[in-house]
Amino acid sequence: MNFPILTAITFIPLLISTIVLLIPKSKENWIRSVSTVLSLIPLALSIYIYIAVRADPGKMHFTEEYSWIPAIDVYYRMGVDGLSAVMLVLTTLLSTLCYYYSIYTIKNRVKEYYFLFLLLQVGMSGVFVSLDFIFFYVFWEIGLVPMYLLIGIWGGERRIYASIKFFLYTLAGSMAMLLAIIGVYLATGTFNILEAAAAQPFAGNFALSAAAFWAFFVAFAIKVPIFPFHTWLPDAHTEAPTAGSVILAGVLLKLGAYGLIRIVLPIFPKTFAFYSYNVPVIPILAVISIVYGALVCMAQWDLKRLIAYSSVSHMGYVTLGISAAAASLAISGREGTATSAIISINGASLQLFTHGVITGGLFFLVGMIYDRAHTRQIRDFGGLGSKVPYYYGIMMVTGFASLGLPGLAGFWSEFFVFRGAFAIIPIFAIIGVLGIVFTAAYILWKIVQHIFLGEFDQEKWDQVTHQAKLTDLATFEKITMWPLVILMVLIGFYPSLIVRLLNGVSTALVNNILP
Amino acid sequence: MHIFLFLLPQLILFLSLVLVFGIDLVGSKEKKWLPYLALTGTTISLAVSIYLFGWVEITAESVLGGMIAIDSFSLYFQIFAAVIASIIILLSIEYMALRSPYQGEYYSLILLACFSISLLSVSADLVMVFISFELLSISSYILTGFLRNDPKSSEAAIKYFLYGSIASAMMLYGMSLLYGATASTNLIQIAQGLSGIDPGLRWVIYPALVLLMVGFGFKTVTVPFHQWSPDAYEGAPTPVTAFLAVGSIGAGFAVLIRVMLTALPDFQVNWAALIAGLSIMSMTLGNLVAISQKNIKRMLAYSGIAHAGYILIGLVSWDLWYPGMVFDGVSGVLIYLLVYLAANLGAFAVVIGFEHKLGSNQISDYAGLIQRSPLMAGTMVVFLFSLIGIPGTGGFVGKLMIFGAALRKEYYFLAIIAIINSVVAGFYYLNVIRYMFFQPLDEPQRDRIQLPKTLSAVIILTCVFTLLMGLFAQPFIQFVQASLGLITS
Amino acid sequence: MVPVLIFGLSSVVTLGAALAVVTNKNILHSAFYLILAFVGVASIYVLLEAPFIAVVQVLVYIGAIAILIVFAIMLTRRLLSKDLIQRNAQWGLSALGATGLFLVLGWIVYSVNWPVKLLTVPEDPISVLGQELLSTYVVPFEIASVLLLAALVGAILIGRERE
Amino acid sequence: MADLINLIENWIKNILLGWGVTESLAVFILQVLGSVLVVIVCFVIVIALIWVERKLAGRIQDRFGPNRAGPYGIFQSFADIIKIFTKEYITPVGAEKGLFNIAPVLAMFSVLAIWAVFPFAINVVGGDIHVGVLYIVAIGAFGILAILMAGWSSNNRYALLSASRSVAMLISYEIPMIISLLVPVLLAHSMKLSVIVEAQMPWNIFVAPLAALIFGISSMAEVGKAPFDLLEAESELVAGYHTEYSGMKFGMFYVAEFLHQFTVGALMAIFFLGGWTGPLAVRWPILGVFYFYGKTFFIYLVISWIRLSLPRIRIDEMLNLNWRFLIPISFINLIAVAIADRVMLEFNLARWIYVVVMFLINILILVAALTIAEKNEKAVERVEFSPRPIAVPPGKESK
Amino acid sequence: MAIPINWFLVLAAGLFCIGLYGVLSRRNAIGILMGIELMLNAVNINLITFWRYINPVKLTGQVFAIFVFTVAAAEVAVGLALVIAIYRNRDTVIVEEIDLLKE
Repeated sequence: MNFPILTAITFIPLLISTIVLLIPKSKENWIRSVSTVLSLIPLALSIYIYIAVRADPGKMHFTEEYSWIPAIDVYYRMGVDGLSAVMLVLTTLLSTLCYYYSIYTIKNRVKEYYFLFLLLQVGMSGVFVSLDFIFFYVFWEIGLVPMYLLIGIWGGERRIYASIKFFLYTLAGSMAMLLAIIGVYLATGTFNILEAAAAQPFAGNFALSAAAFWAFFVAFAIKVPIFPFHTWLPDAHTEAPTAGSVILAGVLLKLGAYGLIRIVLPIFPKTFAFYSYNVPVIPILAVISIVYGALVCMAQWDLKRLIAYSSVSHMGYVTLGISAAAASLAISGREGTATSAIISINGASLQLFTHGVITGGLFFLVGMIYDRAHTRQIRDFGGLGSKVPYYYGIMMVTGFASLGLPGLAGFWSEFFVFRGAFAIIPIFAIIGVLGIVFTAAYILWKIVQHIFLGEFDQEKWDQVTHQAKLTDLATFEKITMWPLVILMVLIGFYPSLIVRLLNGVSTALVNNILP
Repeated sequence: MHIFLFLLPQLILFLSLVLVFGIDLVGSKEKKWLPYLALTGTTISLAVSIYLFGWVEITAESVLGGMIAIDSFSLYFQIFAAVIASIIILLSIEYMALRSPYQGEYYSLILLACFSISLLSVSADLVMVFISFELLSISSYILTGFLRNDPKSSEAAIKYFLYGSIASAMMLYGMSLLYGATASTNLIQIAQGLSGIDPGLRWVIYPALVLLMVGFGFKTVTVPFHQWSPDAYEGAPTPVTAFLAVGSIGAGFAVLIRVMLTALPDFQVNWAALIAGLSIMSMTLGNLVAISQKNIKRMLAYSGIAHAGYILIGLVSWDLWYPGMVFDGVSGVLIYLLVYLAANLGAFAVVIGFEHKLGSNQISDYAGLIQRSPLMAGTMVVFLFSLIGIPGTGGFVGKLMIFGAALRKEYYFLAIIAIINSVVAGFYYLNVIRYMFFQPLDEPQRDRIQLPKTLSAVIILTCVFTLLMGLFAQPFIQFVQASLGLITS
Repeated sequence: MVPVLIFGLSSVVTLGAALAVVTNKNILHSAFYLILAFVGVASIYVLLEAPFIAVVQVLVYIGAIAILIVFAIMLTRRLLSKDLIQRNAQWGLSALGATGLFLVLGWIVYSVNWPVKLLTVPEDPISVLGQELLSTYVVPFEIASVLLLAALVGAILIGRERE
Repeated sequence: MADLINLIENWIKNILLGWGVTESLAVFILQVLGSVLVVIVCFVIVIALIWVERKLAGRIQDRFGPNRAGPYGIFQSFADIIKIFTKEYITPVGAEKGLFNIAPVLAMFSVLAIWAVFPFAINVVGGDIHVGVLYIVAIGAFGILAILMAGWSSNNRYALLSASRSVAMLISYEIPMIISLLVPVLLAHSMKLSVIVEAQMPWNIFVAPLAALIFGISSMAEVGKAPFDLLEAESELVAGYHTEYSGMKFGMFYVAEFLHQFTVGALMAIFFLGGWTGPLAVRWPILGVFYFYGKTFFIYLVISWIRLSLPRIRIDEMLNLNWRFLIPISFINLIAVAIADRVMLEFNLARWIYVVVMFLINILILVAALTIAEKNEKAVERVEFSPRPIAVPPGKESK
Repeated sequence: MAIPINWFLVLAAGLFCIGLYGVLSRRNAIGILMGIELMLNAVNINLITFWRYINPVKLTGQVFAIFVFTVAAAEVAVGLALVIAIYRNRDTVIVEEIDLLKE
C-alpha cells in the first residue's frame, strides 16, 4: 500500500481549516491566502487521480480499508472509480474557485467563513470516495452542518428561514437513509457498499425492499432535488452567499444523484426498475421536475431564484437518465437495451459534471452583478450588454451551455440522457424534451433579452441601485470565470475527456444489474 | 481477588461525602477548598472504578444477603456516577459560592445523590431498590430547593417532591404485588418465582408492571410522568438541573434495566409493549413542546424527555447479548447514556456560564454569543449537534446503536417515529444555534465573556469527549458491551 | 368470629376516616381523620399478628408524621379559612379514575388465587426481625440511616427562617 | 395460699364457669375486670397524690397547705372533685366542638393506656407484649395529640401558643427519652417489660445511672412539670392549652397530668428500680405489687420535690439543653453501654465486675460531658452570615 | 386464620385508591401529602398481609414495611419543610397558585 491519496485529498482541507483556526482573527489576509493557496493541493491530487483512473475507470482504485469501529462493523473504506474521480475534480475545482472569489467578496467573519468552507469541502470529498455506508453517511452529514452555518451567517435577508429549511429537509432525508442503511446491514451483514450491492438485500421481500428503497430514494431525492422535495432549494440558493450557492448547486446537489447511481441503483435494481417502469413514479417525478422547473423559471423575476429553479429542471434530466437505466432491467430482453442504459447513465453522470460547471458559473455571474447593483430583480436591469461587454460575453457562453447549445458542455449530457431514455421509456423522454424548449425560452427571453439587450436607462439604474457604479468584470472575477468557461467549451468539443471515465463505470454497473 | 473490592468506588464516594460533611461541621470558618476535597474523592473513585473495570472479567454475584449485585453493569454505573459527581462539583464551584452559604451541605448532598446513583445500579432486591431510589429522590428534592430564599427554587422543589412522592408510593404498591406473587423481594428469586407462575397469578403482574413503571418513569422522565421536570429544571439551581437532567435519568435507567432484565425477563412481551408506548409518547410530546420554549433550561428539560424516549427504545429491543452481536438494545442504552451525559452536561456548563455572567436563561439572550465567547458558542454547537445526532459527534453513535437495535428486533414503527422526532428535534436545537450565530448583537460591541476556569475545563472536556465518542467510538462501545456482564447472562 | 368483627370494625373505621381525609372541607379536620385512619390501620396490623408493626405505626405515623402535618397546617394558617375550596377542578375526573382503579385492582387482588401458606408466626419475631435487619438487610438499614440524616439536614436547611 | 392474686383470679373464674360461661369469655371478662381495677386504683391514687403534693408544696414553701377539710385537710381533694363535677361546661365561641370534647378524653387515655403493659408483680401483667417499651412510647404520642387538639380547638391564642410550644418540647424530649429507654432494653435483651424487670440484677440505676438520669430529666419534660412547665406558664400563657376548659373536662386534664407524673414514677421504677422485685416478692406476688407502688410513689415524691424547688427555664434554653446536651450524651451513652455490654459478655466476666465497670463508664461519660458543656458554654453564639450579592444584571431582578 | 387474605388486600386497594383520589383532587400541598400517606399505608397493609399469609417464616414483608415507615417519615420531614419554605416565600401552599414557573 502506497501513499493514501484518498485520505489525503479528503482530509487536507481539514488540516487547512485547523491552520486557519490557529491564525489570529485579525490577520484576515493571511487566512484568505493560506486557504486558497493550500486548497490547490487537493485540486492537484484530484487531477492526478483523474489521470490515474483513466486507464481502467470501471473498477475501484486507491482503495483503503481500515478497521474503524469494529464493534459495530464500521470500516474506513475508500476507493475511487471514474465517476468518483470526475466528481472529485469538480469538487476541488469549484472549492478552490470559491476560496479565491471569496478573498474579494467576504469582508466579515473571515476566519469562521474559511473554517466552515474548508469543513464543507471535507464532507463533499468524503462522500465521493467512501465505500462504507456509515462512513458515507458521516461525510454526508458533515457537509450539511457548515452549509447550514454558511447560509445562516453570510446569507441574505431571509437567511434564517432558508438555512433552517435546508437543514431540516436534508436531515429528514438523511435520517430515513440511516434507517435504510441499518436495514441493509441487518440484511447483508456488511456496511460495505460494494459487497452490499453484490449481496442484493431483500431480494425476496418486496415490502421491505420497497421500504428501504424509498428511504434511500427520498434522502437522495431531497438532495437532488426531485420535484415534491425541491422546495428548500430556491430558498437556500437564493439566500446563500455567492460562493455558497456555487457549491450548493455545483456539488451538493450532485451528492444526491451520485448516491442514486452509487447506492440505490446497484443495491435495489429490481425495485428501482419496478418504480421506473411498471409503476413509473420516478420518471414521472423526473419529468415533472424538468417541465415544472423550467416553467417556474419563466415566471421568476429574481435572477438568482431563476437560476435556482433551473437547477431543479436540469437535475431532472439526471433523474430521468438514472431511472431510464433502472427501467432497462424490466425490458432486459429487448435488443440494445444495455447500450441504451449505459448511454443514459453516461448522460446523467455527465450532466452532473457539466451542470456543476455551468450552474456554478451562473451563480458566480449572478453574484458579480449583485455586488454591483445590490439587486437581483431582472426588471431592474436592461441594456447592460453595451455597458459590460466582457460580462455579457461570458454570460452568453454560460447561458447557452445551460440551454444545451451544441458545441458547449450542456448539449452532450442532455443528448445522452434523451438518447438513452428514448429507447427505454420513450413517453417520458418525449415530454422531457419539452423542458429543453422552455429552458431555451427562459435563458433567451429572461436573461439575454431583459438584462442585456435594449437601451441602458441610466436614470432607472441610479434609482434602483442608489447610484452604484457599473463596471465591467474585475481581474479576479475573470480569473474565477475562465476555468469554467474553458471547461464548458472543452467538453463541448471533446466530451470524451469526461465520458471516457464515466463510460467505464456505467458499463460495469449495467453489466452488474442486467441479468 | 475479593469480590467486595468492587464496592470500593462506592465506598470512596461515601467516605468523601462523610469527610466533606464532617469537616464542614468543625469550626465556623468558610472553607473554600471544600469542593476540591469532594472533587478529589470523586476522582479517586473514578480512577478506582476504571482500574477495577479493566482488571478482571467479572461474573455476577449477589452479596450481602442478596441485596447487592456485583457485576460489570454496576461498575459501569459507578463510573457514570463518579463522572457526574466530578462534573457537577466543577460546575457548582463558582455558581453556588455566590448563592448559598451552605457549601458543606451542598457538596455532601451532591455526593450523596451521586452515591445513590451507583447504589441503585447495584441493587438486587426490591427493598434495596426502594431505599436507594428514595435516597436519590430525597437528596434531589433538597438540592432542588436548596436556594430557599429564591421562590422559584422552593416552588420547583415542592412540585418535584409531590410528583416524586406519588410516583414512589405507586411504585411501592407495585413492588408489594410482586412480593405477594413470588413471596420474595430478591430480583433473581422473583424471576425464578415468575418463570413457573400460575397463569391466574399473572394477572397480578400486569398492574404491578404498570405501577413499577410509574416510579421508574418518574425517574427517567418519560411521558406521562414528566410533568415535574420542566418546572423542577427551571427552578432548581442550574448545576442541580444538570444533575437532574443526566444523573437522575441515568439512575432511573440503571434501575429500570436492572429490574426489568433481572426480575421480569419472562414478561418482556408485556413490559416491552408498555415501554414502547411510553417511549413514543415521550419522544413526540417532548420534542413538540420543546419547540415553543423560551427558557433554555426548560427547553433542555423537554429535550431530555424526548431523549428518554429514544433511550427507552433500546430497552424495548433488548435481547440476550452475545459477543459479536452488533446492534443490541441495552448496549445502545448504555452508550446513549454516555453520549447524553457528555453532550448535556456540556450544554449545561455553557448555560451555567452564561447565567453566571449574565443572569439570564432566555434563549433570545444568547444572541450573538459567537462574538462574545467563541468557546461557549463553538462548543455549544457541538453539544447541540450531538443531541440532534449529527455524525462526528457522539450522538450519532448513540442513535445508530438504538435504531439498529430497534430495526434488528423489527420494531419498525418505533424507529420511524424516532427519526421523525429527530428531525423535529433539529428544529429547536437549531433555534439556539440560530441565536448564537445568526442573530447580531443588539448592542454592537459588548464585552467578551470571560468564563471561570472550572467551567472552561468542563466545557472543553465534555466537548472533547463528545467528539471522541463520535469519531473513535470503538473503545466506548467495547466498554459498554463489556458492561453487560450479569444483565444478559 | 371475633377477628371478623374486629376486621369489619377496623376496616370501616379506616376506610371511613380515609374518605373523610380526602373529602373534608377543613384541612385540619382531615389531618385528625388521618390519625383515625392510622389507628385503624394499626389495628389491622394487630389482627395480622404483627404487633411490632402496629406499635411502630402508632409511633411513627401518629407520633411523628401526623403531628408534623397538623403542625404544618397550623403554620400555614391563612389557608384554613372556611370558604377556601380545597379540591381542584378535576376532582370529578379524579374520583372516576380512582374508582376505576379500585375496581380493577380490587377485582384482581380479590379474584386471584394467592399462594397462601397458613403457617404460624415465629416465636419472638422481634428478635428475628432485629437479626434480619442487621444481617440480611444491613445495607438498606445503613442506607436508611443516611437517608434519615439527609432528610434531617435538608429539612433544617430548607425550613429555617430567613437570616 | 402463697399467690393471693392468682387465688382471687381462679375464684372469680370458677364462679363464671359455674354460671355456664365459656372459657374464653371468662378470660375476657377477667381481663376487663383487671383493667377496671387498674383504672380505679389509678383514680384513687390520684386523689391521694393531689393531697400529698399540695401538702408537700405547702411544707416546702413554708405554709400549711390544705388543712380545713378533715384532719390535715385530707378531704380537700374530694371537695375539689365535687366542685369540679358540679361546675358548668363552657365551650368558647368559635371552638371546634368535636375536637374540643375529644381532647381531654384522649389525654386521659394516653396516660391510662400505658398502664396496660405494666408488670405489677410476677405474672401479673395486663398485656405482656413483646414490644412493651415501644408501646409505652407510642401511646405517649396520643398525649401530644391531645394537647394539640385542645390548644387548637379552644380558639384561643394562648392555648394555641401553648400547644405549639408543647409540641416542640415534647417531640424534642422524646428523643433522649427513647434513647435512654433503650439502655435497659439492651441490658435485658428484650423489650418485654416483665423481662426487663426480672433481668435487673442489681437494679439498673446502678448499672446505668446515666440513662436513668437522662430518662428522669426528659420524662419530667414530657410531663410538663417545672422546670419544664412552659406549656402552661401562667405568667405568659394564662393556663396553657387548657385555658378554655372548665368543669370535668378541665378535671380530666388535671387528673391526667398528675397521673402522668405518677406514671413516670412507675416507668422509672420498672426500668431502673427493679419494678416489683424485692425481698420475697417472688414468693408472695402481692408483696411485689406493694413494692412496685412504693417505688413509684417514691419517685413521684422526688419529682414533686424537684419541681417545687426549681424555677422555670426559658424556651430556647430548654431546647438547647435537649439538642445540645441530652441527645448527644444519650447517644454516646447508648453506644458505650452497647459496646461495653458486648465486650464483657464476650469475656464472660463476673457479674460484680460487670456492674462496676458499667457504673464507672456511666459516671465517666457524665463527667466528661459536663466538663465539655461548661467549656463550650461561652462558645455557643450565633454565627452571622452576610450573603454576597448574586450576579443579576440591572432590570432582571425577579421581583 | 379466620379471615381470607383477599379481604385485607381489597381493603388495602381501597385505601390506596382513596389516597390516590386525595392526591389528585386536593389543591393544598399538605392535603396531597396526606393522600400520599394513605397510599403508603395501603402498601404497608399489603406487605404485612403477604408476609402473614404467604411466607410468615421469613420476615421480608415486615422489614420492607419498616423501611417504608422510615422513608415516609423522612419524606414528610422534607416535604413539610418545603411547604413551610414555599409558604414563607409565596404566602400560599395551594398548588395551583404556585405558578412562577410557567412560561
